Amino acid sequence: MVYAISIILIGIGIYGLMTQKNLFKHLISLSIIDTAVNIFIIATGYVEGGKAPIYTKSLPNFAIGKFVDPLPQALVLTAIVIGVGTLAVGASLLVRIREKHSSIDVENMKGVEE
Amino acid sequence: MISLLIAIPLLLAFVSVMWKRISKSLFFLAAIVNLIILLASWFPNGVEIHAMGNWKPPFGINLVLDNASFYAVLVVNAFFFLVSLMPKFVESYGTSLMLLMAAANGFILTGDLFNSFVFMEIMTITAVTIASKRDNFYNAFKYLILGGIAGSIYLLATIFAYTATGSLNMAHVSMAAISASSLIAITTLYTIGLGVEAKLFPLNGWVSGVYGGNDLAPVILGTSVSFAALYMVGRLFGTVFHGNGAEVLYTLALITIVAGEVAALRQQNILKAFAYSSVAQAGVVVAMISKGTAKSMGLAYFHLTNDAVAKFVIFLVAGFLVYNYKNLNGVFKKHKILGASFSMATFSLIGFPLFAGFQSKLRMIMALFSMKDFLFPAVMLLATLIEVGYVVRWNVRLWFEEETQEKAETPVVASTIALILAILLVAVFLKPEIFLNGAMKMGNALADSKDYIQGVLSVVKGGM
Amino acid sequence: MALSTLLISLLVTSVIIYFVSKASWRVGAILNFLIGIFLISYVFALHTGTTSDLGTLFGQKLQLTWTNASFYFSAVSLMVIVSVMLFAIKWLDSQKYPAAFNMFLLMMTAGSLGVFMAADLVTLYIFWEIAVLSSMLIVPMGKKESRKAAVIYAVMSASGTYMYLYGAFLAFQRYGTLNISEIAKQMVSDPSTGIKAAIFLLLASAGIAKSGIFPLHTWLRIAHGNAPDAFSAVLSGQLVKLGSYVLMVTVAVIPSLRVFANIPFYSGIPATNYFLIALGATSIIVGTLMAIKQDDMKMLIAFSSVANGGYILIGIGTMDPMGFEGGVLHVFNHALAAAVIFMAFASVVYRTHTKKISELGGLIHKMPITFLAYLFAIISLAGIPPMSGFISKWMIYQALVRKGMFITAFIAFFGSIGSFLYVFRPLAGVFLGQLPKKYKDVKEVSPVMWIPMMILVVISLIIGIWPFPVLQPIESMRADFGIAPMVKISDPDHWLIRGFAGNWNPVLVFNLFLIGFIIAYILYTMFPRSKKVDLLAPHKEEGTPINIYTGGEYIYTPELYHYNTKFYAGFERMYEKHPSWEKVLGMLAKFFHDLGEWVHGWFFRPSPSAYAFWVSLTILIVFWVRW
Amino acid sequence: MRRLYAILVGAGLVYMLFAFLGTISPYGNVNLSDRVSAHFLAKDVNSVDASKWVSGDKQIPSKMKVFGKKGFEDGSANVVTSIVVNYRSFDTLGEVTVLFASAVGVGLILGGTRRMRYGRKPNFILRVSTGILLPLIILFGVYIFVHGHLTPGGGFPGGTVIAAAVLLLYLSNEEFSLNMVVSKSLEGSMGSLYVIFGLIGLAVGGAFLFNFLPNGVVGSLFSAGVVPLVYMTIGLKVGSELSGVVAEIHEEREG
Repeated sequence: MVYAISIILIGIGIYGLMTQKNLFKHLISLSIIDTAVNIFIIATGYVEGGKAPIYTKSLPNFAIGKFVDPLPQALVLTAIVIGVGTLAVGASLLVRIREKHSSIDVENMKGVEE
Repeated sequence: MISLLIAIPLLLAFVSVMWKRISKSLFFLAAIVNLIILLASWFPNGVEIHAMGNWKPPFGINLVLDNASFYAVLVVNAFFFLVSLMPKFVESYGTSLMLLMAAANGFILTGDLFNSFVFMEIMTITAVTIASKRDNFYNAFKYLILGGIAGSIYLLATIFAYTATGSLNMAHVSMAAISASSLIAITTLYTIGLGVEAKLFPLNGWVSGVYGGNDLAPVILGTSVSFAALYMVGRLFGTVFHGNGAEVLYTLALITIVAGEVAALRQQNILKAFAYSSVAQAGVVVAMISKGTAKSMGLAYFHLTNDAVAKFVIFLVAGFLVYNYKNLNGVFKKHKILGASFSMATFSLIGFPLFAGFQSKLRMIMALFSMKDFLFPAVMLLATLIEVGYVVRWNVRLWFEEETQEKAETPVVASTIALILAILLVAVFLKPEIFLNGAMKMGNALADSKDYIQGVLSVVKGGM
Repeated sequence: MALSTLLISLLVTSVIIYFVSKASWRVGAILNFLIGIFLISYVFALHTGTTSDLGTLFGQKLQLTWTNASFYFSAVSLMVIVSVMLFAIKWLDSQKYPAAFNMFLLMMTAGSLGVFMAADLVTLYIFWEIAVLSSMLIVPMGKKESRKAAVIYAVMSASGTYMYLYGAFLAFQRYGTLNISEIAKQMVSDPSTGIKAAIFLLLASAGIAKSGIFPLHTWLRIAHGNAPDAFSAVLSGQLVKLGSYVLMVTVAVIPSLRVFANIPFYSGIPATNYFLIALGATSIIVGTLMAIKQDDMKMLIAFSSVANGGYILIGIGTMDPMGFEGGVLHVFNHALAAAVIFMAFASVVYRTHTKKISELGGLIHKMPITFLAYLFAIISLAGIPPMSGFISKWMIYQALVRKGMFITAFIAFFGSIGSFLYVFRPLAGVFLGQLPKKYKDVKEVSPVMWIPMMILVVISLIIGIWPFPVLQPIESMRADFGIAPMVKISDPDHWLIRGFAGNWNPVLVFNLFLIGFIIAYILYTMFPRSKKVDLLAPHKEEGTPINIYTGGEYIYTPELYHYNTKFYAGFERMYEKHPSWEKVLGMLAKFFHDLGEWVHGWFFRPSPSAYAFWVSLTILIVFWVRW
Repeated sequence: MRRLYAILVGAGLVYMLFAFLGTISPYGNVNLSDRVSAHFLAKDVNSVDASKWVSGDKQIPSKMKVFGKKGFEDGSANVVTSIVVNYRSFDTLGEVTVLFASAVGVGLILGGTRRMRYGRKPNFILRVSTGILLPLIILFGVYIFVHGHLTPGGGFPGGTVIAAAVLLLYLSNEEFSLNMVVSKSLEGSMGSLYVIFGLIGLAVGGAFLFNFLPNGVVGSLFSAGVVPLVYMTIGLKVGSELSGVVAEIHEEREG
């Protein structure tokens, strides 16, 4: 189910990229794809009945099957930050694109060289 | 030692934000220190690994220095060094360039799939930053989106590899028994994920805009970064996945060659024209890599080295011309040295005798014929024919047309570098061993996955 | 000095020449000429069989070797090149880039010599490309159109060259060697006809492109027509012969009669050779007809080079002892004639700054020596007896008739008659007729420029009278290639060339012509001369006619009444609406341009949406193919 | 038409990924002992024979008590943190670099000089509550990254929370603008510090990013070697970096 959701979200993101004419929506679509991939990664680490991989007083012991896979979570942490970086650069580019081409709509942009 | 290749540019990059004024000097320092480190550890002739934090593979992340990654890192750092010699060119992009250098080194050296994704993303973001120089925002944005999609797909592929093998280490993935369908899923996704950076058609829409948009981006992205990306193609499809999915790469690459050359033919912007030529050359290299033997891969990287050197000169000169002259007709009458180096580089691109490109092109064709591949040489020669058309047209236009504008100031350092590299191209024609030996070692290292696996996984403790 | 040392030092010297010429181009040109003289003496001193190594490529030795063929072609080439070098010492002062001209001319010389010396296919390719590259860089030094000409030249030449390269490596893949004679040996015993024919045709295509044989001939008009004037002499007289050399290598060095022994023969010639001969015949028709209608004198001779390339190909392609010798001899004749003609034109352009026939006229009074050189050269080119040009054509006809190839023979005769027409056009238009007023101060060119022309003319005349010094190397070449080695054609003891349908005694013929000429000259001096009326004489000032009328009108446009205008109008009208091959090739080029436009527009220019679409589509296709 | 194509291609893509799903184990049904992470959880990477492990001899760690014990190769109670900052610390260095690169990129792309005005005064509630909440938010951010090795959280969330405080300052006060010199030097020095930690590890332990401090008792505040230190530098770095980005976005160019 979680897999299905993430895959459909990827599809939605791609659909958004293909149909939208506003560049900011492209950025959002890209974010959706990023997020969907992150969900997918987390899902691959899920173990039926597993808990968050943090040793606490109530969960002091190590055992296979008791915790979910921590590695995908660590990867996602990195991936999220990368997504943020992309988003920040993209957004600042959009600010300048709007200044230079007077719009961020693909069809209304002026002075885009052929 | 090899971790310093990444640590030093990174450290200096961090320092340079506090001390903006000297960022160019720091960039130069980083480049020269890296070169010294590399020269000190000349071809390792084996597999040297550096386990990060002393966590042995396949558990921790490890850097791998074998002949392949050494040669790639050497070439990449050499180009960064050349760029760092031209402070006028770097402007305020010193920090970004240092980050790009660290990322390219990391991307090449890393032995971990996810880590390579991280470095690829750093490369993309810094490349976008560099691409946005001279207000080239829309094209940079397009690159960002395309790079983002590619990054996501690369990440998906990495996760599929992780679920299939239980680890992210390349050596482990390489030796693990992966089911055929799983392997298809992984390599298909990697083809697309790497295809964007490796400029495979039709995933390379960003190239013309980014390379054609300013003077710095093509010089560094068209040489170092594209070398790093194409190295990864060889590493993944040659070493890690044992040529699985090579036929797809081969087909895409052949289409890339033709598409790149015909697109270059009609270009009126010199930077874009040679950007497309760089697309086509990437196609040649990928097709050659996809043949999968040690020899073909070695020749692919030999060709890539020649092409990168030539492209460096071409983009350097073209970038200078485009941003100093409105009308390029006959400008070389005023800049004879730049013109001579440009012409030599372009002729090397075609593969005229007397220049390095001849050695690699002829050897590739010869090797392909001995592998009984008759299609690729035909495509390559057709592409060269188209290339002759536009290369000669540009040369004739830049040398012989009536000039219209006042002379701009000649960039002394840039023309010296261009001339030296052009002479290097002639030297490589006379003595191909200059590049060929390293490239062949690289090809052998890439094709020999057994050695790679053994070298990485047998080491218990991480060494220097 | 080993052959490889010679070539490499020539290449290095060419760069030095550039810097010398930068200081003083005249010194550079003189140095070039001296080097040329040295090369000629060197070439005559070499012994056949000398070899030298150039290096290795993939374990294949790259070798140079000196054969009879190398000697013959090198000697002819050097004759042309050295005379142009001498010519250039004065002529270069009208040029913009004398230093680069000197450098590339010497580089091209080295390249051409290398081609003739090459013992294997790759060496041949290397020097071939050097020659092409350096000549390609001289071409755009001319007027504005020459820039485009350089591009077309490069592309056409490259299209042939790359087919050749493909063929070379196909042969390498099959026979494991690049050495030409090794390949020739192995090809004879190879049973697979298809691949042999492919190799044969691919190798020949370089020659076809270079010597301007039919489907790839269009660059000659543009490149020869627009190149710097003196360089056209090298292009047409020498570089085109590189193509003939390659054709000779593919047809004769690789013994096509034995290699293709088991494919259909027509008139005793294998189908592959027959195909080449058909192309040659087409070139004769196209070249002749197109030459007749040219108004630009250089383009006219360029088309005549197409036709003459056809003669050479036909002669060699027959593989008949007579035809082969005729074809190879024609290389010599055409080289000298074309060189002299182009140098004569260069002299005319040097003085008048135009190459349009209709703008010239009457230069015989101003430039008599140039006229004389041109006259003798066209006599040779058209193949009229006492000059050497006749002998080679006569030999080719002999072979064609003996083989029973009557259509080809007819075309060859037709081309010969056509050549009278086209060589006469510049003669009448440039040198005879009225002298336009603006050229009344034109002077003869300096001796530095006319001496080389006259030397070549004299050589051509001498060979016309006594052809045996040239025929003998050709005969030993023919013996090398094993084309009926027992048959002796030249017979200097009896002053005869022995054909199958009669013999030719050049000395006798010359004497007859000499007597005829003397009689004609006596008659000429005895009778009163014609009176000259200047078409423009009554004009007080330019453009205001006073007392010349036609149909009751003043003549406002005297140039239309100049007899040069529409010289062969009646004849040209017969094939006015001919299909144009240039247009076909232009369409091909446009197709690639449009394809590029399309690729750029669909894949590179659009918004990120399209990128996403292409990425997704690519994944899907890959998935569909692989899953 | 465009939408139709998009739907078709999107559906094809989804179909493809579903087809690929068949190659991986079903959701929730993962055997951790096949994966490297089992040993990250058990903190016994050093005792595993890697060559045997890769060739299929999975040495499944036995059940044992971890929390409150001493002497493990890695001392953080939060296993995700131990992976992020210790086992795969190099990834995190890369991650920091990505953020740094994008901050540099934003600075280069926007390159403003003057504080942007909203053109509208912030209301009373915002102004007053900012004053009350600000220290708490910053304190919370610091708490998150200081306890990164014990609880969910760490340098990145902590830094982001701190940056949120700066954003709040920007929103509530039109006159406020971040001192870029301070934020840049904090960013640069913290980034350098991370690399220097790595280099110290290289000098002490012979490997870049080696954990050169004692691990202590799993679950206590002063444990896990360099992890808390690294997370602190990361927290400060991310905080100053994102604040810098917020500041850059609030700046506009003259003219």
